[in-house]
Amino acid sequence: MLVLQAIIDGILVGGFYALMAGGLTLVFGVMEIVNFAQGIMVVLGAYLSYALFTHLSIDPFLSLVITMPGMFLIGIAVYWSMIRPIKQDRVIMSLLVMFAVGTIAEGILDLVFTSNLVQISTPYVNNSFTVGSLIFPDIYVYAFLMSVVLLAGVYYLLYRTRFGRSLRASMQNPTAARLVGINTDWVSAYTLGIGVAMAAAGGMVFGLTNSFDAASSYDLISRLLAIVIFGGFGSLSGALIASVLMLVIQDVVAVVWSPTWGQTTFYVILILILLVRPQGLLGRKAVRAQ
Amino acid sequence: MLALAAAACGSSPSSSGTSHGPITIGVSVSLSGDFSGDGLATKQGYETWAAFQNAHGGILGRKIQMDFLSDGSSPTQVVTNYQKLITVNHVNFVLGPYSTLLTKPSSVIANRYGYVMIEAIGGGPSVFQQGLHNVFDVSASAKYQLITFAKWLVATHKPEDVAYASMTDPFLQPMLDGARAYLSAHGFTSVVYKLYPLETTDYTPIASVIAASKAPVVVLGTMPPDGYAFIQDFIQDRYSPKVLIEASGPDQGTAFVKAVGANNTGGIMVPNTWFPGSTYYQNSAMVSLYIKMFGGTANNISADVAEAFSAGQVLTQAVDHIKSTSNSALEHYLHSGAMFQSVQGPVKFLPDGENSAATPFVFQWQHGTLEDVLPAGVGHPVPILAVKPAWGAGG
Amino acid sequence: MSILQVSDVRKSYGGIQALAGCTMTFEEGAINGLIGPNGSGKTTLFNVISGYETADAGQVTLRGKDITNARADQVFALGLGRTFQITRIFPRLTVLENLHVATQRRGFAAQLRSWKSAAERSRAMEVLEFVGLTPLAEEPAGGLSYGQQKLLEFAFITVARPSVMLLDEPAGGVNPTLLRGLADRIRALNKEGITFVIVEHDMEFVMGLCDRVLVMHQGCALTAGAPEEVRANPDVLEAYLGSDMREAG
Amino acid sequence: MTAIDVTPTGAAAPEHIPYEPPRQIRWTGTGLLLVFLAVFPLLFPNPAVTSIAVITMIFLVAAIGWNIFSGYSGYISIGHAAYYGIGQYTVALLAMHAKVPAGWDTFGLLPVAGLVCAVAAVPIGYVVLRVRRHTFIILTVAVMFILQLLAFNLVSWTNGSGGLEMSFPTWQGSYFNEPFYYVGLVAAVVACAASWWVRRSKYGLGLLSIRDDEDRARGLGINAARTKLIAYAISAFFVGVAGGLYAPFIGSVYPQFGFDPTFDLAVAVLVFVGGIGTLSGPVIGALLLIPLQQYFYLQFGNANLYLIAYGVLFILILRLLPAGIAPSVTQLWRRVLVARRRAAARSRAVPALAVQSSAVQSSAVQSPAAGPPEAPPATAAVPQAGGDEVAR
Repeated sequence: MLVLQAIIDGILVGGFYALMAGGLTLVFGVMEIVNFAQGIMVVLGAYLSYALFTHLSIDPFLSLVITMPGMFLIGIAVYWSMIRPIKQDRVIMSLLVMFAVGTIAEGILDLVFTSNLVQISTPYVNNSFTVGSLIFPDIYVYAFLMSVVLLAGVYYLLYRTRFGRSLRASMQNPTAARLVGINTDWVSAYTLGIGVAMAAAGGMVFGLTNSFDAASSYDLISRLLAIVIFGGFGSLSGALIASVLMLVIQDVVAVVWSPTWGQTTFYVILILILLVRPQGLLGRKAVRAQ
Repeated sequence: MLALAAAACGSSPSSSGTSHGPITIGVSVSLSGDFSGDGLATKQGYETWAAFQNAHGGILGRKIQMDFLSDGSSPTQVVTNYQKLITVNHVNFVLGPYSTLLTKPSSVIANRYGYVMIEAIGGGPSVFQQGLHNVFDVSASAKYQLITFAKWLVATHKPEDVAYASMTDPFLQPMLDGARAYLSAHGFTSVVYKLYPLETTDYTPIASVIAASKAPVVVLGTMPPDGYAFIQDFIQDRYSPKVLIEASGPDQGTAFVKAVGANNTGGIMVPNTWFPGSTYYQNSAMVSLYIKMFGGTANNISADVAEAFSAGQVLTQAVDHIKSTSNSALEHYLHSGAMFQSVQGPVKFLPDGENSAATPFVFQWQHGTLEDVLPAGVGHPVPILAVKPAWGAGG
Repeated sequence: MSILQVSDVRKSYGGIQALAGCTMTFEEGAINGLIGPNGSGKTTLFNVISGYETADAGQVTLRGKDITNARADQVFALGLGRTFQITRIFPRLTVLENLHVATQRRGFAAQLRSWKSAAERSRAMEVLEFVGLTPLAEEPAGGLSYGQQKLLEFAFITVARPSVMLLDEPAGGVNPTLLRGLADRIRALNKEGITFVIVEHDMEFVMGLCDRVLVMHQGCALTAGAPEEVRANPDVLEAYLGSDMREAG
Repeated sequence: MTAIDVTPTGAAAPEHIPYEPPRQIRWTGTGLLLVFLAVFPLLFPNPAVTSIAVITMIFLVAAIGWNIFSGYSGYISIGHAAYYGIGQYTVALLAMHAKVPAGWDTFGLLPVAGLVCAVAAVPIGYVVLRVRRHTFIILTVAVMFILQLLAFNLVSWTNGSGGLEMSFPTWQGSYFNEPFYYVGLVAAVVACAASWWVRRSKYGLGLLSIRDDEDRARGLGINAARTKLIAYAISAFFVGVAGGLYAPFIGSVYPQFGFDPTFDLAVAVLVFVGGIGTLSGPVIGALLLIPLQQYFYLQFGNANLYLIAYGVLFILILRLLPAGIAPSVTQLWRRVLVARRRAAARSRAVPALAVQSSAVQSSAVQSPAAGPPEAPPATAAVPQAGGDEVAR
């Protein structure tokens, strides 16, 4: 029963990790950019929702209407000012640039919000309902549903719209996409915007379920990267499956053995799987390093 | 590198070995990184102390001037910082940084330059195992932090099941292990014992294991974030233990209330060395000055503030007694078995630097305030709620 | 006498069969031409032989030694070198360094030695002279023109002296003047006993250079023979033009 | 330009302009730097300064070591903290169990720490080196985290979160840092020598060819797996030595500071800023950035501005010198040289020009900047393979 409960917890929490990791994997898939600042973007999203909630009493879920477009614009701005000027060695250079962006953002957040831990505490965070003897905390269920809706939205955007077509074209062959008249710069900018907006939504849930400060971003980013690699770079469904798997593995190990071994187990499984499938669970076959 | 060297040398103030000018006191504080939250409170505590003391004539008739450097929670930086404070800034005294992790390397540095390190927030056992004679911890050390609670439990309850969980931390884990050893020796069964790493963000599985054990007593070695999260998870799991004590979290005043909800706080205990309403030495003055300087309310004040403040208090009393700024005289005097007073209560040092006079208190949330409940007979404790009210049953 | 033999090699990607039981023999000391329409499996065959891809079935032997699915470096060590259709050189190394890469020495002591020694250098310069890249010896190879890169790749295969060289479209992108030089150099090396297998679309180049031409079609060997015979073979024309003619008709 | 037929014949060949400063300049520079580093503690004996110098040396050794693998092979490892940690624990455990007295004797453990790391790197490298690029990066991080968690969990060995203490030498504060500094300097010189050897050995050339095109290199007889593994082990050795020096300097070892996730980031940043895959890059990066970073901490740490200052500075460096300092400086130097020669050639060519002016003008339509035939554009550091070519 405990194990079953742990599995359910893992799936529910995995849902909103998928949201944060989805933004990362999308950005990588389109632009080969490792958004190392995704962790701090999540924290920024959490702070924005926190500020709107404490100062204007706007419900965190509702606050997304403001924070997501805001963060979308931030993403676009970061693309034009930081990523576009990179001329060569994009993968590594973008990683370094985004690392620097993250550092600056951390410094600013520290200044604005100080380094005291905060948490968004709405009255309903403590509510839960039961099915049989299984417990479903409301907040995780809401968050999970929201994540599924948002991920489905992004999925729709990718596979059912004109923008999605250009985006996928840029993903598969940027040169060819440029030749058929797709403005890959704008596609990339929008993508980073979407990725960062997803971080805003994930951050809101993170802020509801954890106390956080700017330094929380470090633990987040290492996890998100692991999820993205595990699921396969560029694969949304891979990110979802990998997040859920990661959380389920950790939670089950924590229950049946010890929390300290939860992460070890996950990393060992990660290594084993990557040795068999270097492209990750659902990733496209890795481009041969040439 | 040259620029730095020049700057480092240039920035040395008028080498204040003389008895004129202010007494300078150097501290490295963690304003960023893992300890940034507590680091800021620590800094405020030291600032409050300096302001208070300066309003009361300073030390030896000289003004106190604090010299803070930031260490980003990194031992590498803390080592550089204390060397700079001592050898470039030529501070008269140093006080301790935040956390056991950083106190250890810093006390080695202080020792190397013949400085005494009075500290308040580095009570992990490993600090005292280094064989240093210059470290003095004014707070209760880790393994004794929960002892008042454990003694009360043994005295008032039949042996029962106890669930333990702690972050793997050089301060928290020894604290939990100390309580567990004492309780197990007195017939209490340890039904859950889980350790989790610092970077854990999802505590639900640990909470559900504890909930499933239905243990009536829960002892948690937490920092504030996991301290909040466990309570939230317990409420969601509809599991309300009779006795719940957390190492840290409930002591965070309004931040705690905000995080778990006002009507869920009732009965939750926290060991502490200080509380806002304490009647110990200079406490009310400290509280009002802190509020004047940094705003907020008394309940908002972190224990880190009081801990830092007490380190300053002990320094004041010792230096006023030896009437010199000599660190060796200070070390000698602190080892003499003299008794000092602080906002956390009396202080008397063992040879290894632990405070033998420290009586860790137990505080309990009752009707929306954090009350001093244990030990009975010291100060004016409020009667303890032996059984925690159910969740949502008000404060 | 055959030096390189491919028997019944199969390779498919998903549903597409690139090699469908390909069997062919390459004569020692000959300049073998390997032709066939696009997608007939020439490059896949090269990849399988040289250890870049594994065959699903079949066998490859070099001098009677089984090299099926050996690693690329092992195949090279046995004396088989190749070039790529799209040149693959080391762009960040200088032209000279590119040459030195190919002359890896076996043994620990040789590995420790600097490649800047006089003997190494003069040997490499000799080959550079041969392909006319001497003045660019110290330039990073990435800065060379495409034709020059083709020559460089040819040069660093040459410098290692393999007994069999597989050239994948050596003439592609090389201007006519250079092409003549290249053909001369291949002939010169061939005289020294090196066997060549050349994939090429430039029919004039192939027919003028090769002693023997093998034709591939749909992953199988179609026919083989002297250039004139192959040119006269109607099956070859059908293979090349088949689809076009049908479309036209 | 139709590049293909630019086959320079002997006569028209441009005068060769080397890509590196001449040997005398390089050796003199190295010599001066060494002398400066050797006398540095004598010039600035203040412990706060020498303390920064020791940390700089530790990172210098680590950066050179990291570059031997990641720089030369192109495989970016973000998990070398694994060896930093193993080095620290090795020294602390050996000192404890073998009762090595604190002081100079402890330094004798450094090669041992390095060797332990190199040995540990073989099985680890065997596993992680089977994959490439991003997957490789994450695998290295995963291994590092596994080791960190082991350090937390294998309490009987490591004392878990309580960490290990090292007894400290009784040297006085005024010259305490100097032994660490000089041992670090020696280690850095040894690391540099190793890096130099790798750079110019036959073996190292194989490594560099793997960086440029691993599959092509395999087709030229290079056993890529073994070549990478050896470099990985050498690199682990030096990072282990750096860790072994850090442990007694700080006096304690903790899982999270030994297996520090930010360590590799710090090292990678140094090497990238200095110039990855070059001999001097890690040296320049470490000597410049570590003191600068510590300086920022000391100056702006209180105002909490140092993160912002450091981030902005970092972006500026990346923007202005994308290839890193060392290659950018070499490029600049070369550009100056080219310009100067061109100027000289022009002044010599003035009379001739007058005669040939018509011919020059007609060709000038195509290439306005007509001058002596120019060598490929100075993108020496990171040229893209045939990037500027149309021929494809």
